[in-house]
Amino acid sequence: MNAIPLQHILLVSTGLFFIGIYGFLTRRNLITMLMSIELTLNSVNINFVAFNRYLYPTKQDGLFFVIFVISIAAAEAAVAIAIIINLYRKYKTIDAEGADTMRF
Amino acid sequence: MLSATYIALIPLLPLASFLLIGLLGKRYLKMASGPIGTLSLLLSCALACITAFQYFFQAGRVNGVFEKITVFKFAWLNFSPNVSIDMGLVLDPISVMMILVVTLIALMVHIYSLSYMKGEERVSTYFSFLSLFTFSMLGLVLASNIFQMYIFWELVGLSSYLLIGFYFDKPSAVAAAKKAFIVTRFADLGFLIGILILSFHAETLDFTTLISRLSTPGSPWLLSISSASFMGFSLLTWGLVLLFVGGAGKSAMFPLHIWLPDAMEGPTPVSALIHAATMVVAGVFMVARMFPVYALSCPAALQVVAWTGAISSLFAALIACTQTDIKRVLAYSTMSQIGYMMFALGVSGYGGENGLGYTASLFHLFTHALFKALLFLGAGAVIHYVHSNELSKMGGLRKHIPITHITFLVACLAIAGVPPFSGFFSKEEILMASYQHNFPIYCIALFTAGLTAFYMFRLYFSIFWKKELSADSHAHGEGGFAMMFPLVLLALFTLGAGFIPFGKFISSDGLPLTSEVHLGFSLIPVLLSLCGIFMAMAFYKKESTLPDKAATVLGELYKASFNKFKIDEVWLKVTKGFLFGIVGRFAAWFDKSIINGAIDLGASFAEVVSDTVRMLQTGKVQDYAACVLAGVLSLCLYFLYVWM
Amino acid sequence: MGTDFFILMKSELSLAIILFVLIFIKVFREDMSNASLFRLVNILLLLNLIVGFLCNSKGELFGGMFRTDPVIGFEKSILNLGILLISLQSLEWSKLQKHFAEFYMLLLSTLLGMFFMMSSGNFLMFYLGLELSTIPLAALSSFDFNKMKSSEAGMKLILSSAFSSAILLFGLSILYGCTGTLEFNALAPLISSVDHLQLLAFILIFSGFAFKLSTVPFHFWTADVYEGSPVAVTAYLSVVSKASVIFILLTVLYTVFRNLGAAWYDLLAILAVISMTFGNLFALRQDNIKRLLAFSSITQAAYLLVGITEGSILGWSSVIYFILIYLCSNFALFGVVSFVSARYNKEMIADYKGFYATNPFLSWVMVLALFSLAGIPPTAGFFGKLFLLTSAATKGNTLLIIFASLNMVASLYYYLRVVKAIFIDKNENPIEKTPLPLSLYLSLGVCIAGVLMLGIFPGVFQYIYKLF
Amino acid sequence: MNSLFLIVLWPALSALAILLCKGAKQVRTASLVASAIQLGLTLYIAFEYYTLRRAGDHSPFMMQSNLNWFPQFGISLHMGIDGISLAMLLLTSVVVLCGVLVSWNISYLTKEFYFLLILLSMGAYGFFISLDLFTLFFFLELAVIPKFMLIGIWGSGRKEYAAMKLALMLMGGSALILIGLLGVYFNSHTSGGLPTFDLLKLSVVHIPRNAQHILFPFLFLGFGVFTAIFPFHTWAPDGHSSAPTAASMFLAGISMKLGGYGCIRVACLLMPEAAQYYGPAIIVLACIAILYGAFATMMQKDLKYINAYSSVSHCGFVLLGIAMFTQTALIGAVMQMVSHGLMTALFFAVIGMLYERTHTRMTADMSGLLKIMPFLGTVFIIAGLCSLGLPGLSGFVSEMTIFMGSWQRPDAFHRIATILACASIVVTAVYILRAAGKVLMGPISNEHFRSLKDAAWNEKLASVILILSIVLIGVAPFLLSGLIRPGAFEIMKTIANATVLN
Repeated sequence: MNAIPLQHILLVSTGLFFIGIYGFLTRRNLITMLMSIELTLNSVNINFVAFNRYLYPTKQDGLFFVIFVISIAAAEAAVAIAIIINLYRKYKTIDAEGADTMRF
Repeated sequence: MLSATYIALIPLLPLASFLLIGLLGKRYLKMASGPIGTLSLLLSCALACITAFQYFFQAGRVNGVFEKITVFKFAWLNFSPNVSIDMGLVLDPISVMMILVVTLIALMVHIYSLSYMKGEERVSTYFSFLSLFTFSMLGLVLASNIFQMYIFWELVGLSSYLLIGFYFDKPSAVAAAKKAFIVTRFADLGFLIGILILSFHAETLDFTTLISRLSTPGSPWLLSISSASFMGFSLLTWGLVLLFVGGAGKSAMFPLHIWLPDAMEGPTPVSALIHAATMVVAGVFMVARMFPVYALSCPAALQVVAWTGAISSLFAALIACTQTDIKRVLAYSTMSQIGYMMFALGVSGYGGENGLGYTASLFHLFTHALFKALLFLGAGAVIHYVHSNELSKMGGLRKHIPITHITFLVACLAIAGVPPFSGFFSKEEILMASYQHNFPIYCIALFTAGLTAFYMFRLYFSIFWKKELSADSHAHGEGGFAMMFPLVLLALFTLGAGFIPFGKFISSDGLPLTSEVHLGFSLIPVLLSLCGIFMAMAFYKKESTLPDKAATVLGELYKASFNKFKIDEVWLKVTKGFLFGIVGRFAAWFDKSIINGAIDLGASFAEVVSDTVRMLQTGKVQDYAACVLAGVLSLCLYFLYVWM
Repeated sequence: MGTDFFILMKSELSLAIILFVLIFIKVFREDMSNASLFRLVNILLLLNLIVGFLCNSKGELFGGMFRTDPVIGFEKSILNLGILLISLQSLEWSKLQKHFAEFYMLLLSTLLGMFFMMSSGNFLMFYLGLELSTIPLAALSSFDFNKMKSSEAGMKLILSSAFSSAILLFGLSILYGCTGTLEFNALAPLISSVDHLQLLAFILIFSGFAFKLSTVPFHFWTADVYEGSPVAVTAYLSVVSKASVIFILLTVLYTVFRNLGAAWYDLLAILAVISMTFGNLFALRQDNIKRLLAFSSITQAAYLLVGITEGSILGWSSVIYFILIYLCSNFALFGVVSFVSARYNKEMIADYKGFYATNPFLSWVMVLALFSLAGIPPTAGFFGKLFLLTSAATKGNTLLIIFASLNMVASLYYYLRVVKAIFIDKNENPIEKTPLPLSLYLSLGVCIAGVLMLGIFPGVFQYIYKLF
Repeated sequence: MNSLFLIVLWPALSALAILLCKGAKQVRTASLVASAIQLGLTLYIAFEYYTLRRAGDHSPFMMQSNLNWFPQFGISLHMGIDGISLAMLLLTSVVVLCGVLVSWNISYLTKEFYFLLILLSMGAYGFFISLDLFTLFFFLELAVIPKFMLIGIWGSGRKEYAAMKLALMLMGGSALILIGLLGVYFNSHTSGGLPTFDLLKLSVVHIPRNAQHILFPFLFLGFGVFTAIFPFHTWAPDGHSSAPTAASMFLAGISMKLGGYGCIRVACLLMPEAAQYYGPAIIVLACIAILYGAFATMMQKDLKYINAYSSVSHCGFVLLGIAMFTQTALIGAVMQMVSHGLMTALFFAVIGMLYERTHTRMTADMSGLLKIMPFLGTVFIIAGLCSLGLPGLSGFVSEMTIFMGSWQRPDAFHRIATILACASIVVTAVYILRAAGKVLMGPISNEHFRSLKDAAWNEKLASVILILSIVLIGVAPFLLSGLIRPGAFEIMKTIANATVLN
């Protein structure tokens, strides 16, 4: 089972993290931005589980943390989508560039 | 001797009358201000005479010298333990003589002004300023401390400013007053720096200690001051020359004389008192007070005094010959006579026979005060009668104003140096002193004596002879008793003053000095003055074209002397052109644009930066996230590399 | 468990009770008018404030997850005072709202999240508290349904906070990887300044804090969210949310990252200087008063960072003291701004021209608050700012002090611009004379009393100092 | 709670009382009574100080009261006075009383005007008697709000620009002071005990040399900004000329003295070595200020600008006196502060009165006013003569003390500086007489000036009070110099034994 060394997993999770951030920065659509945020949160979960499993098998702190992260991510996504829908009703667009009336 | 309070009363009485009239004059004592001023002057003049009499005759000599009596002294403002300004009164021969002259002339002027200024609306302020002037002049004369003299020196300058600018609704009077104050103020700057230099090295401000420390040859203070040098001259020379600059400013010597002719804007009695008898001789008095230091320790400074005096007397005499305004002629003649006193001091040595110059100078100061005041008051009477200063409007007045005519003639004879009159004796002693010590100055003095006779009698003949004036145009008479009494009294004094044995009272080292008249020696000056008088008679007794022909012959010299050798214009160019024009305007411009500009630039720079920085807030969420990411990355880079 | 559970968790419990009362009203007493609801909630909040002051004691619960001591107790009562003042000021605004109860529910839930975050002993509890306090805030900031700006503000807040909490979590995971535990006390000895990875984790975690504190590189969301959201929420955001993050940052830095002292001292100094300067530069040319106050809150937060750099009790107590003063002056200002914007819908500085002519009391309140923010005596702001700088001075970092003092001058400029508008400029149609409701008088009175009294009378500072 | 504390408390109480009374009339009488009682209080304290000194108590600071304010930071309400601060107190109370008298016909928001004026004076009183750096800084900053408001609301001309510039530059100055204070606070740590703000403890602690060399410029320039030192003086002309009369009297009369007093009490007492080191630099700045200020005044057309620039030049004398570091020069500097405070207050008062009547401050528009308003004319002349240093008035006495004091430094640099300073008395005479000649004398240019009436009772009273105090100092300077001498001696002692060290 320990065939896959920890570094590979960490590589995957960091890669996933930066993909999420790249998605957040470039995608024009608010919903897809939300999805890329979920990606980053999942990469963090992978991190936690990997560390817990490989380095500190005796304790389960990492696992508890992952459970809470998942639940909070869900709550956050729900509220975010509600706000985006509200935004859509006013701006008639969910383009991230569109909602910049307040600047300078 | 009189007790200290009576002597202190001499200066304090005019002060009291100044305060009384000054504060209450306008509303309550309008008419009474003249009599109050004159009364207080009368009292202080009487006290002065008593003190003089007791000082010279009853107190008498102590081991051959009239010793200095310090009436009282209290510390006014102390700078460091031994250097402090203390107010005090000191009696010594020259100061007693001066209080006599000042109080006498002031009394005469007060009486004269009673009627001269009768119609004037601001007569109370006039009399209060006159009393202020007398108080500060007496204070100056009796000063025991060099700084106290400087203090009263400035007060004298102030009162002359106020009196010159008395008719302040005339712009010319205002400008003249301003000019007088600024020129004397400029000279007082030299006086102040001179005081600083001398007092620092002599570690005292008190006259007696200062003079004794700087004149006894071996004293450590003298060594320290003469050893220190600045740009080639020893500090002692610098100090004394700067003191003399202060004196030259006040006595209108050559470069700093430009304010005296303009000072004639003031009322004539003022010119009689201030610009003839008292204030202008303050410079001579100061040099006389510091004479031991000048003579014993620093002959170089004495040379400066001598030559400035000589140049000024010749220069002023030349200008006086061509002026048309009678008060300006008298002003230039005052300047010339003070030049006489200055170079008399300049040529004099110290002690015994070669101290003749010192006694001659003060004797001439005494006599000159009398007859010059008489000349001015006479001129005042003439102006009062003719209502104009210009010579062309006068002529043939001997029948209209006989008393003024006689007294004016007496004064002219005195100033020309004709024998029986007082002017002859004092001028003869000056010529004797300059003949013994400095021949070139003697020649200048002789030539100026001739010129003086010429321009005085030019004045005399133009006013009283020349052409018949139509009688009816001037209905009113010569002026009340109050105007005539001072003229007559002063004329009597001019007659008698010559015979006072001045050497017995005042001499450079205090020991009595007997001076007799050498008939042979004084022949030349008398002849010169007589020929000056005859030339003037020939030119001006009757309407004649001679003066115009002489003017064309002299041509260039005449024109130059007529517009006062353009010294005024030079000074104007220096101050208005350079100081105000370039430096002042540059400073104002520099302040407004550069420094103010810098501050405003800073503010606008901040605004420009804040405008550019605001552009960062683009309003787009993704830009914000990008900036957050950039922030985190830069922090990581900084900490992982730079900080580690 | 038993009695100490109730004593230790008393502030959280009282909040929970108020929340339930609200839910009960929402469900069963639909017909209750906003005004009567307003009165009821204020009374409850007052009780909550009083409870906060009672028997603060030291203790731990849930195995170190929740810990509290008198200092944290006092910090919580400061936030209780803040919430009371906000609700007192929001009467005028409440008249326009249909769902006024929801407003309170969301507000109190964010406060509950902050209490959990402040008294957390473990990064898990910290993260839970942080998210519980930010997500309802996003909902709150888009509470003005009829305004476009409000929903935009909500969107920006939720997305930025999600992004930064992602970064925070990434840092936490790395920290967990290096040390294996998330317990504050357990973590402290394990951390050393040699290990690069721990340093990277610290920076990422700190950026999460910095986002909430809106220090400069992370502050971009602040201006738009403050401008967009309703004034009560802006006030809440600018003071209460910042205060709670500062309090937990203090505990985290002084307990967990104590060994990295040299690192976070420099980090805080640099960030403080940058955010002061940029905060002032942003604020110099603002015309909208809410945006101006946003940037002024960034600068005030920077001064707090200066205070934190000094690691002793003196620094901690002067930070708490400054937050109390900042609370009073900011709420005084926001009280007036919320009343005027709710009644006349005017938010530009130019609208405040000639304000003194019509209502002097409000102008004096605003001017005193502005001078307290600028740090000019006799207001308490002077003492607050100076104590922060004095405590930083004991560390001897002259460069930081030079920047801090010069920035005080720059900040004075834009405060004076508002004062100039109120007192000096003339205006043909100024804001009319309006009678004020009693609740607004009450809250402004408390704030102005705080602004004037806190400085001159040393009692409060002594009290805070003795808590340690 | 001795009488010194009352000096600060009384203005606070009277300010509150003013807020409570209704109607302009009541406000005016209340503030007049308050400032008169304040003057009485200061005279009583002077009397008490004098009897204590006479009874042989030669401790440097008298009537001390020390109650701790924030002990954790070493901040205490430490109050005490010596000769110098007493002279300043007397000056402040006289100028404030005359300020209240002169602004009798302020009709717009009178209550706020007097409230801010009394608050301003409270700042000055507190500043002069506090011996703790923090309380000193507190009172110094207390005056920022009133200054801004007074100029901004009741000012004239470009008042917003002037008020903003003044507030920012003075705040910049106090920021520099703050940096200096905190530096001193940090270095006071070396005394082993808790770092402290207390002035007396700090003067004993020897701050290390290199720290002094860094901190002294901050402190001195900070206080220099208040005394309009050369590069930072631009706030003075704009600020003074836009301020209402009472405010410009206070600004020029007292708030410039805060800087001078601060330089002496804080900069020179705490950091003697650095003071000696930077002495020549300060002298250069002071000389520039004196001559540059004087020359710039010549070109000014507006009366208030003339007086503002001449205040810059006169405050240059104060800095010159301080930077010479001889006892006489220091006494001269303090006397110059007192005398300049009185004379510039008188000058601004007269200019204000003229402005109220003729509604113009341009010298070109006015001429021949002496005939129409003799009382105001004479007061104008007296103020002018005092500022050009006429004997018998206070200007002369202080300037001569400074010249004598600075001449005691024998080397060429100090001598040239003194001569340059002396040269300024001529330039001052030029612009004063020009202004007086243009405004007062000459024919009456504007016909309807004839109908202007002379000074009212309150203006007369204010001018008489100021003139009496100027003449008192001018005629009997030994009173003032005797008062200041012990204080100056203390400061010179610390500076002297500093020279021994380097």
